[in-house]
Amino acid sequence: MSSLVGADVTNGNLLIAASTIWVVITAVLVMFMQAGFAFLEAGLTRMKNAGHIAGKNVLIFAIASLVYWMVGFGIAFGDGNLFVGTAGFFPSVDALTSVGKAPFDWFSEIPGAAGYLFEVVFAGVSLAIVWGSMAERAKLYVYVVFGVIFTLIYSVTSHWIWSPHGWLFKGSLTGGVGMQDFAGSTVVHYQGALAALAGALLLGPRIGKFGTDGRANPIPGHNIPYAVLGTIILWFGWFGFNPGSTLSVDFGGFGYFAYVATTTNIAAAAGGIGGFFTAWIVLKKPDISMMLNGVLAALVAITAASGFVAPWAAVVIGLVSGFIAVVGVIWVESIGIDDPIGAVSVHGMSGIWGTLACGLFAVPQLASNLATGQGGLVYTGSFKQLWVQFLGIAVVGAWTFTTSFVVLWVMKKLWGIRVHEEDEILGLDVSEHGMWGYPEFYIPVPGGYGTGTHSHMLSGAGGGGGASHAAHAPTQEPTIEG
Amino acid sequence: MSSLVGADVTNGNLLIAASTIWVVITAVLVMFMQAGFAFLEAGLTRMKNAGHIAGKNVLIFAIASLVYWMVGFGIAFGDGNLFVGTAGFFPSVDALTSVGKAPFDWFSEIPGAAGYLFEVVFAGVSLAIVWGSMAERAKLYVYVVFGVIFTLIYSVTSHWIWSPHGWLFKGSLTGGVGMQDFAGSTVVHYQGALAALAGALLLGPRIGKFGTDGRANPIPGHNIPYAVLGTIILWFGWFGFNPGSTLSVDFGGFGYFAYVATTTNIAAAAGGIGGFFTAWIVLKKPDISMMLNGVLAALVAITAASGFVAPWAAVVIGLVSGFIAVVGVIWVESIGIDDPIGAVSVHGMSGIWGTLACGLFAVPQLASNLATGQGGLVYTGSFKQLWVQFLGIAVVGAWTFTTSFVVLWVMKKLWGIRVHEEDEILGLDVSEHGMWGYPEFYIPVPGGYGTGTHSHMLSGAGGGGGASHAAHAPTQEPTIEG
Amino acid sequence: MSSLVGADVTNGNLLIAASTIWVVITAVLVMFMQAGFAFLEAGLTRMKNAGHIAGKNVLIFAIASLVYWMVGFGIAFGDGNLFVGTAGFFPSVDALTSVGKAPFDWFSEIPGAAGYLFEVVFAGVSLAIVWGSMAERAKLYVYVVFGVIFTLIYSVTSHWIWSPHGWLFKGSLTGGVGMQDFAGSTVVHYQGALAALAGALLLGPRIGKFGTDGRANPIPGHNIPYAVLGTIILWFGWFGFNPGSTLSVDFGGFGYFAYVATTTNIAAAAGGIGGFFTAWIVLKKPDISMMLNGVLAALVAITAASGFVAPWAAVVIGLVSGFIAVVGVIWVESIGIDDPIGAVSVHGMSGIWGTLACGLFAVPQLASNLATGQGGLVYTGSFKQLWVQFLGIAVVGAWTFTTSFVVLWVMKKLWGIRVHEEDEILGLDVSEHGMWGYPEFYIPVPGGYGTGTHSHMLSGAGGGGGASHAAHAPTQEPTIEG
Amino acid sequence: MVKVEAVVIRERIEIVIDAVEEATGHVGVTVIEAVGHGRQRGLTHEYRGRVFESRFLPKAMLIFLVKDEIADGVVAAIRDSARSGHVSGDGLVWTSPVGTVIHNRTGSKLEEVEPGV
Amino acid sequence: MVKVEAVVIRERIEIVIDAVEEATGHVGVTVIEAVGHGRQRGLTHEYRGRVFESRFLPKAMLIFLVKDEIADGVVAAIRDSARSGHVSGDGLVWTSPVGTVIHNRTGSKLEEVEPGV
Amino acid sequence: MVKVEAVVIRERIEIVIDAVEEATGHVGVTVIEAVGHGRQRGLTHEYRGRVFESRFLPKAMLIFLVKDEIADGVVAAIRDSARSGHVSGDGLVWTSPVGTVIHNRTGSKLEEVEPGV
Ligand SMILES: Nc1ncnc2c1ncn2[C@@H]1O[C@H](COP(=O)(O)OP(=O)(O)O)[C@@H](O)[C@H]1O
Ligand SMILES: Nc1ncnc2c1ncn2[C@@H]1O[C@H](COP(=O)(O)OP(=O)(O)O)[C@@H](O)[C@H]1O
Ligand SMILES: Nc1ncnc2c1ncn2[C@@H]1O[C@H](COP(=O)(O)OP(=O)(O)O)[C@@H](O)[C@H]1O
Repeated sequence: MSSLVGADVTNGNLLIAASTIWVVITAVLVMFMQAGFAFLEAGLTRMKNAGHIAGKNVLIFAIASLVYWMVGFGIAFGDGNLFVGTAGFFPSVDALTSVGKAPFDWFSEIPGAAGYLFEVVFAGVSLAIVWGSMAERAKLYVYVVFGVIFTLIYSVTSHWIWSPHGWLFKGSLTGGVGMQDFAGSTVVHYQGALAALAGALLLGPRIGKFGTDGRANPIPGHNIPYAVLGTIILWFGWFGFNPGSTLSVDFGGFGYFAYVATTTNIAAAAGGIGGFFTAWIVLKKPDISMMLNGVLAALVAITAASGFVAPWAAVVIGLVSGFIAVVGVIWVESIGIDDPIGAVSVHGMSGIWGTLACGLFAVPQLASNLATGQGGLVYTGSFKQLWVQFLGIAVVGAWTFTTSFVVLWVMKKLWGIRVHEEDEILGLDVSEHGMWGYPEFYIPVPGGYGTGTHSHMLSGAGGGGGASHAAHAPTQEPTIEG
Repeated sequence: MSSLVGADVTNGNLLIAASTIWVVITAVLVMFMQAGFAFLEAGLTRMKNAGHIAGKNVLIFAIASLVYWMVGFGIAFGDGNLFVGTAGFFPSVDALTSVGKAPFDWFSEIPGAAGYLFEVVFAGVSLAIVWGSMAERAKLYVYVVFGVIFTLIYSVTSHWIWSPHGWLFKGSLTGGVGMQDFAGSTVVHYQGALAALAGALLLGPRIGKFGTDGRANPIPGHNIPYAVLGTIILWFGWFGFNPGSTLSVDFGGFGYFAYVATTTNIAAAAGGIGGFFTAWIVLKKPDISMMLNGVLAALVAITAASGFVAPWAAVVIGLVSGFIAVVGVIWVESIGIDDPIGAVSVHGMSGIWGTLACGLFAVPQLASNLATGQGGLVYTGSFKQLWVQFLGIAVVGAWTFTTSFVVLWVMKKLWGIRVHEEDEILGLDVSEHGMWGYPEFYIPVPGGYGTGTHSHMLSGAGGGGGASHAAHAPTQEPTIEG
Repeated sequence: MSSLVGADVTNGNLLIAASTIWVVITAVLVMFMQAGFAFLEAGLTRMKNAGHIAGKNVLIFAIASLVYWMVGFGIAFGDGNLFVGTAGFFPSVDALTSVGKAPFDWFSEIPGAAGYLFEVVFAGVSLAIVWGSMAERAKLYVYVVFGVIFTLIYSVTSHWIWSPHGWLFKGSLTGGVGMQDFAGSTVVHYQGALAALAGALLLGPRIGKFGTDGRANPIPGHNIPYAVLGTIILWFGWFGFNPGSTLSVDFGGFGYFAYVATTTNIAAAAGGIGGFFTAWIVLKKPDISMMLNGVLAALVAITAASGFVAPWAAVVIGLVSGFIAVVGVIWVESIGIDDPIGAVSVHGMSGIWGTLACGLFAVPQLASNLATGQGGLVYTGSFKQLWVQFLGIAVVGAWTFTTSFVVLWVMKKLWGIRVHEEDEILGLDVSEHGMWGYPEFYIPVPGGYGTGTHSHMLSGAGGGGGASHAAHAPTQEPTIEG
Repeated sequence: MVKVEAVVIRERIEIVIDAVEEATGHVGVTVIEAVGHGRQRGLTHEYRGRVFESRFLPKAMLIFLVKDEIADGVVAAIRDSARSGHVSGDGLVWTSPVGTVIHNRTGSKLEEVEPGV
Repeated sequence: MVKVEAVVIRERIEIVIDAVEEATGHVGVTVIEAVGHGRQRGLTHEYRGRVFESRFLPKAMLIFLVKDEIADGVVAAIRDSARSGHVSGDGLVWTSPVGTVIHNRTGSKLEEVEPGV
Repeated sequence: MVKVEAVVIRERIEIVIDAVEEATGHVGVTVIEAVGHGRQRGLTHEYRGRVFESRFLPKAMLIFLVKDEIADGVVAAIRDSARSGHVSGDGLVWTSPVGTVIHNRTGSKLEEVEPGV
């Protein structure tokens, strides 16, 4: 073998190879989170919308993938100013295959393509979050149009916090102390939740969600096993989300990403336990969907903190998140907002909690290893990092909520964003897509049309020109009788 | 640590380690595509066949795995002549653990075992495609027998195109210009579709598919969320399929596989958009299953091209594939072929498109980096590569369709390949396997038999010898009362 | 690039990076097996318990994750004596980020965190197995309490066999010949099955499982596609389970893990074929769930053997496992034990078979490469290794079954471990969690409550304070009318 | 007693049952999922290139066994509460004669079983 | 009016409804999924080692409320079109008396509602 | 003939059918899934913070078309076998008159079809 090893098998190239393996694989895990969202959301909504809700995840990820290639990646990570990237649009073969070169020199140990891939799946996750709160009543075109626009809003924010040129990254307003958001509690989750909130407010609640006396009604989802599958897929994918955010195999130390994976897992576990027992105590029943929300809220919270905190802090972050998920869902509903999946509490409140938790619990040594911000309150006694985190939340909150709200408001005025009442009652599967998600529950015998003369066939693209046969005889034509 | 580092930790060995990680992980992602096919196919067919259709993917992957270990891998990648590998059957521990040694010297940076693993999952995918067009009516034994035979047919073709000894790889008839099929638009997808077409023709359409006047009827599948899950799993798995086909971490350059992953993702996204809007425009409704088919068709097409083309070309390839998927499905039906999942258009037509697209769009520099063929028409103005691609399609089409057709035709004559009419109406779950895929939809209370005297029990392997109890009293015996 | 390569990019650090990638990724694959168990088990049980059964996998993995971080990992892999680890409890940032240092010096090429992650997912799998036999009748608290205790029991055993300090690892009683259990046929699967058996015995069979005459009744599960999905996910995850157990990229040789993956795949395939044909011959029908059990039984058996045996032996191990799965399920039922998922036969009997198979088929060269035990009977003619394997099984059987039985027995006496009869009939979804797993099958219109005055609302945490509206008018408040 | 059967749209199930109880005090109903076809146009479907009409729409069938004297009141309550205000599809209500109605648990005639039993 | 109820195999649903309309012009039916047990042998099942017979086979129940004068025609049309030509399992059709049939949307008697309303 | 309809808890389906056959020899039944609401309290549910009562519990509806002379026996067999011994929810059984019952396969009246046909 050794004779085959070319001169280019240097340690530098091996480092690129290992880092690229790591980043591509973790990107792929994050991409799979779309299946998690699809099944979590489909499971927690009604049967009549199941195909639509699951299917829209494919649609929005497709949209995000193209928009992000065209301009999003450049806005977010291309070289530029404090507020926006100004290079790297429609990246070419060269920009994507070279390592550590402008306009994507930030990615110093992986090719630009690996950077694109890792970052686009994050944009896709943020976009997936948006629709949780808008489920079961938004028009289909809204997914397309707002999907494009939100991808751009998102890219700007991620430039601020994650690009080396971004003002929150640099700590331009905070004496050089940068914001800590390891994998995006703020960038990805909180942002998604802000748009989700804007959407839920502008859409209004689903028909029947609030009674004639204004009190909230339960609208149970249709498939708890789907929600469980979705949650486990998301947990699985989060092992790409957080640990992959090292963007190399040596950021924080060789193999440090394993530590990030560990805090992630511990927090998620604590979140599940927290949600489970909070529900059991507060609601008298250990509601499975609340336990799942607890897991997800904890994963959201540890996202910012996973590289910065000690295991014990991961446990605290997780437990508190489990609590937040449960009471947050109840509180959001109590103020009259209809959020079918709980995106506002799980991704929004818990995203805020996780971002602030860095300011509380960041281990000084880890912050310094990662060269991002400084130690948190409990170690340093200083409120500095907490203030930076708070500032980031406030600014992102203002930016993303405002832009999302305005865009959706304009769309509402111009074209409407909510389906007609009868379509909502009938369900979006059949009204938007022409077919039930579970046809056999509504059409007694699918394909039971085959024996007549198609009086029910309104038209058909193409038709088959076979001759007429005796009525009621099943037809099996053409069979090659070889 | 450094004191622990043995002398064998050379750069050559680290290259093997990294390449083996990469190839094994991507192989595993491809293996998971079986779940994708299982759920895509089960979702797009009827409830009465769901267990059978999902379950057969486990069966056929098991068959492919054994046959490929026994002879397929040797035929495909063992050293041999222009047409077939003649070594490496029943590979031993040695053949599988050594790197870059005969008979599998082609795999120069990974052990033979990694080669087996990566290639067997591809054979499994090709075989999975076959059954999409034969769904809901083929006899169970056909899966077993044709599964074995198709694995052999497939192995021969992959020798031609992927083995360094193969005549299409070498460009024996084309002045040394080899065929470009990076990850198998032709080898895997088109081949599977050819056998699928042969099967659909010989089986004939499902009962009720074509009316007494010969026009086609819709036979909706039973679970669109399943189809969505299947599609996302396939997209996920495709990140193994294409990028893993570098078979090392340095083919095309260190980390070049990330670029392959990026073209794959962009094409898939464009395919989803293409399918979505084609359906919306042509069919008036944005049919979810058509959007899913668009994604898959694009993934099929970019499979050949992913290493060779620029991002813009990936967008074009994807959009066109989305269009092909939709009109292909309609056209296939219009000529009287019943292809429940759309395998002929998604894997066949789009496989052809992707293979030809290399001849159009291959970037000369990338072709030369990969040492396979040359630049495509739009860059070089030369039809050479397009001709090579066309030749490959023609030859593989002739070989695989003919052999598949003949084998299935002989089986049809000898034993029949289609279930009896009443079994087809009842569904294959209960007729072939003895149990519904969703028992509770057909048996009012499963396990509601437990209180009587088993007049319904026809027999039972084993039985439990407890004493008789008062009638109608639930029995909970034996409980250890410790 | 090369100018960017720091001095720390040594071969030693690259080895750590590659090994850590490998171990983290495979750990993540194993974590995903929880989704596999959730869907296998939910699919093979009844609709009324589906949410509970799927959801409990999230709960128990959360429990295992926390307990294992607190004490389990220290007990299992912390430095200690022959029987138990006595260091490494509540591991800190340091213990988790350093490589090859006490108390986790055993993990010489990966950080402690990677060790934790890889081992905790194994504990989670063992715990998941337990509940298969206890499904559809155990009280919810049992999952919590026994989950904690079993994690401890498990950790002790894994110290014996996998820690370099453990007495079975060292072969303290067998002249230094250590037990071969590459990835845990005994440690993970057989142990889980032992607790499962204890649970099944103490719970007694489900209502209706055995008729008034004592004969067994079938209680079909509700969703065969779920069971298929679960099985493919498990097969997929097993590519983490076995190959990841090299714990580095060079154990057994650089890239040797690819060989382990290959024996795993071949055995699984043979198991599927074995189960399929055994069912077809013995039961007259190729029962899909039995084929799935065959795959899983083979994966269980090859777990111990995957690093030690030749491909032909993997085929034999798999075929025999497929046979064991089918006849084991029937036999367990015939002696009056109700094991809904077949855990006792699939994980228990096949776990024993796989462990013993090492003693039969271990290739001397591979055993010596792995520095564990020696060659098996067929190669050496010596019964030595077989005896060591047998001893391990006997001791683990005694320890795990006894402790599990005693703990569950005490719980039964103190608080009861089985739900009330009416709760079991109604189903655990609604009785334990307050909501059906598939609400729309039982509540005609979920959310159909929204138009009245909530006479059905017993209480609600929070309520929304909107004003009263005309009766029967759907309310959509508050909508921001911007 | 009299059997009152009704086919209504599913969203009206709760409202109809409430209305019956409010109007007549009657408690006791059996609900069955159904699909129906009537004057109301079915749904235009599209599936993989085929555009077709399914005549069936989701409905529910309600069965009330009621005392003779309240039968008319039950029918009227259903008729009025089933009306959704939409253009079509509100279904039917009708009565049928029945023989003795037996209450399985007590073995008595249903009309003799006290509400609180 | 008369209530005509039929139990038929599911594949025949559309054919039976078409036949009724063709023969009598009647439109209006409610369809319910059912399983049935009759002269027809059930299915032999196998599940994890147990071989047993389920007596139940999938059927559909159709309910037609029709005018008295076409009742016989409806029954005849169902009887003939429900016949599948298979050896068994084609089910039953029967009539029952009903009281007034009310059309919920209009509140009128069903027989007085014009088809196009 | 007479139509005997019963609403029973789902776990009793097989037992009731067996009891009818044993007591009267009658074979032939159609089973429909239903949910019911009666004297029995519904279930307290909890979903994402809302605690509420669903009045509906799973039941099955059984339809037997039987010869006049065995109708009473069928009703009695159902009544007794449907009783679960639990505190509530065992449902009802009642009879209704029917016109001619036609056996689709043979086209004859049902009572004239020989069991073994
Ligand atoms: N003649 C009938 N027999 C049985 N069911 C009927 C009949 N007419 C209507 N229905 C049921 O009532 C439902 C609503 O009837 P439809 O005629 O659509 O109401 P509308 O006149 O308000 O549009 C139908 O879907 C069907 O279930
Ligand atoms: N006496 C009966 N009461 C109620 N339903 C019946 C009765 N007899 C038959 N059925 C229904 O009709 C279906 C077909 O009846 P079956 O006797 O199997 O028909 P065939 O005589 O054509 O084989 C049964 O599955 C059942 O649903
Ligand atoms: N008056 C009625 N009309 C229609 N169905 C009824 C009526 N009363 C009871 N039922 C049905 O019978 C089931 C059991 O009745 P219930 O009153 O709960 O029985 P029990 O008195 O034994 O508690 C109900 O769920 C419902 O399906």
